[in-house]
Amino acid sequence: MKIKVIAFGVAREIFGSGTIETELYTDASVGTLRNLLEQKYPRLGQLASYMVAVNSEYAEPHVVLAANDEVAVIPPVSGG
Amino acid sequence: MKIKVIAFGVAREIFGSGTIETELYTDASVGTLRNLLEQKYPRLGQLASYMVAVNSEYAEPHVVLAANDEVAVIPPVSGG
Amino acid sequence: MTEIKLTPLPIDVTYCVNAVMSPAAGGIDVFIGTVRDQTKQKKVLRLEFEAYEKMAISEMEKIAASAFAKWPLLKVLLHHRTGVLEVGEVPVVIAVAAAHRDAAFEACRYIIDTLKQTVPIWKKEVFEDGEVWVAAHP
Amino acid sequence: MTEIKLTPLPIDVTYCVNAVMSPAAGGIDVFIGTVRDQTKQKKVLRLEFEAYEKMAISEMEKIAASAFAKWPLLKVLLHHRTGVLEVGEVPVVIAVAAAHRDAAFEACRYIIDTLKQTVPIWKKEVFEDGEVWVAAHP
Repeated sequence: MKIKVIAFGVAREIFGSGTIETELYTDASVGTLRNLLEQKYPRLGQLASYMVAVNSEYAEPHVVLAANDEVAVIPPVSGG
Repeated sequence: MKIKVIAFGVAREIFGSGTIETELYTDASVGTLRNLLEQKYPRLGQLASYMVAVNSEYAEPHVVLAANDEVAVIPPVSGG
Repeated sequence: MTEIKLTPLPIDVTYCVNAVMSPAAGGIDVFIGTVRDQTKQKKVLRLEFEAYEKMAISEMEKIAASAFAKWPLLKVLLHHRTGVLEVGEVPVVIAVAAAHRDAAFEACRYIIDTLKQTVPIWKKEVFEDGEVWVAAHP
Repeated sequence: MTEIKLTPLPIDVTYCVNAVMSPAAGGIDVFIGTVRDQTKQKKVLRLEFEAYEKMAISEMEKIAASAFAKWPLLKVLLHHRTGVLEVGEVPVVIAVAAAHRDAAFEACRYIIDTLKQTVPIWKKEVFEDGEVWVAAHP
């Protein structure tokens, strides 16, 4: 399945775009997506940390993805 | 010596005036003044507490009074 | 910078905030006291504030100086009302600016807590059936 | 009552204070973030804030709900800026009204501390010789 991933802040700059598409097998997990993104964009793995959000909720690596999920890469937040 | 005592809040109401004058022997202390006032105005001794200020500074009972001091009776404060 | 004021006129909260703004500040904490419509389930009509003005100002100055000694602060403002205040009005505003928010929060809290213990200002609560000097009696 | 806003326009601090005023309130604590002119001794020209808007709002709503669950509060307001902010401008205002000041202070502090940990908003510091996403790198 194709998963659209949106990215913010430094992650947007690392991806070179606010949205990328990536191909994942059906029922792939957030953890799988993380590994795949870190392989494709090594600078992502060098951040202090980052989270993945699925449909606007922080998602642990075990969470399973579906084709229409809104998936976002959340680098360390720094609001306020 | 004559000491002028100013009073605020509930103490002003107990004295029936914002300023009273009282006769004290020379070199009398704040403690002596407190005893005298409590005898004359028993409701003063029934307050939760009260302080005496001499020239705008809180004064412990041992502080010695002079004729021109500005002496104030400070019932429990409740600003803010 | 310390700004202290005891005033019979309404406190201008916007002025207070602007007065402590600074390019070196990262955080400002502002405490605004407001007159509650009740105390211990009893309806409050209004409050009446009385101050020993000269000493109240010197005690407020001591509190500000002590806050500057305890925390790295940029600006401190204390404005306190006197006179008759209706429900919803503002008896006190404390504004503290610091480079970092920890200091601003802690100092602001310290200042209002200490003000309530040491500054010679008194309030009388006026109810429908009487009035009482707050904290006067055990 | 909770009011949450993410906005590219300047935050109106006076509006924020008035929005949480209430006859039942005894104390209001307001935290105002301001853009500092330096960070780690380096001169800051401006900040650029970016937000994952939908999620930022839902995370701010969660924080407010959690503050209401932890303390007896009357009103909570969170306004956060996006876009380019110059030194002295206000990225965030948090205003909390409660019957008693302890709850207002503690909840306000909790809200800003938690916002800085969980809300998907990012700031880039722009210096004379470059720029950096705050907290991005170890």
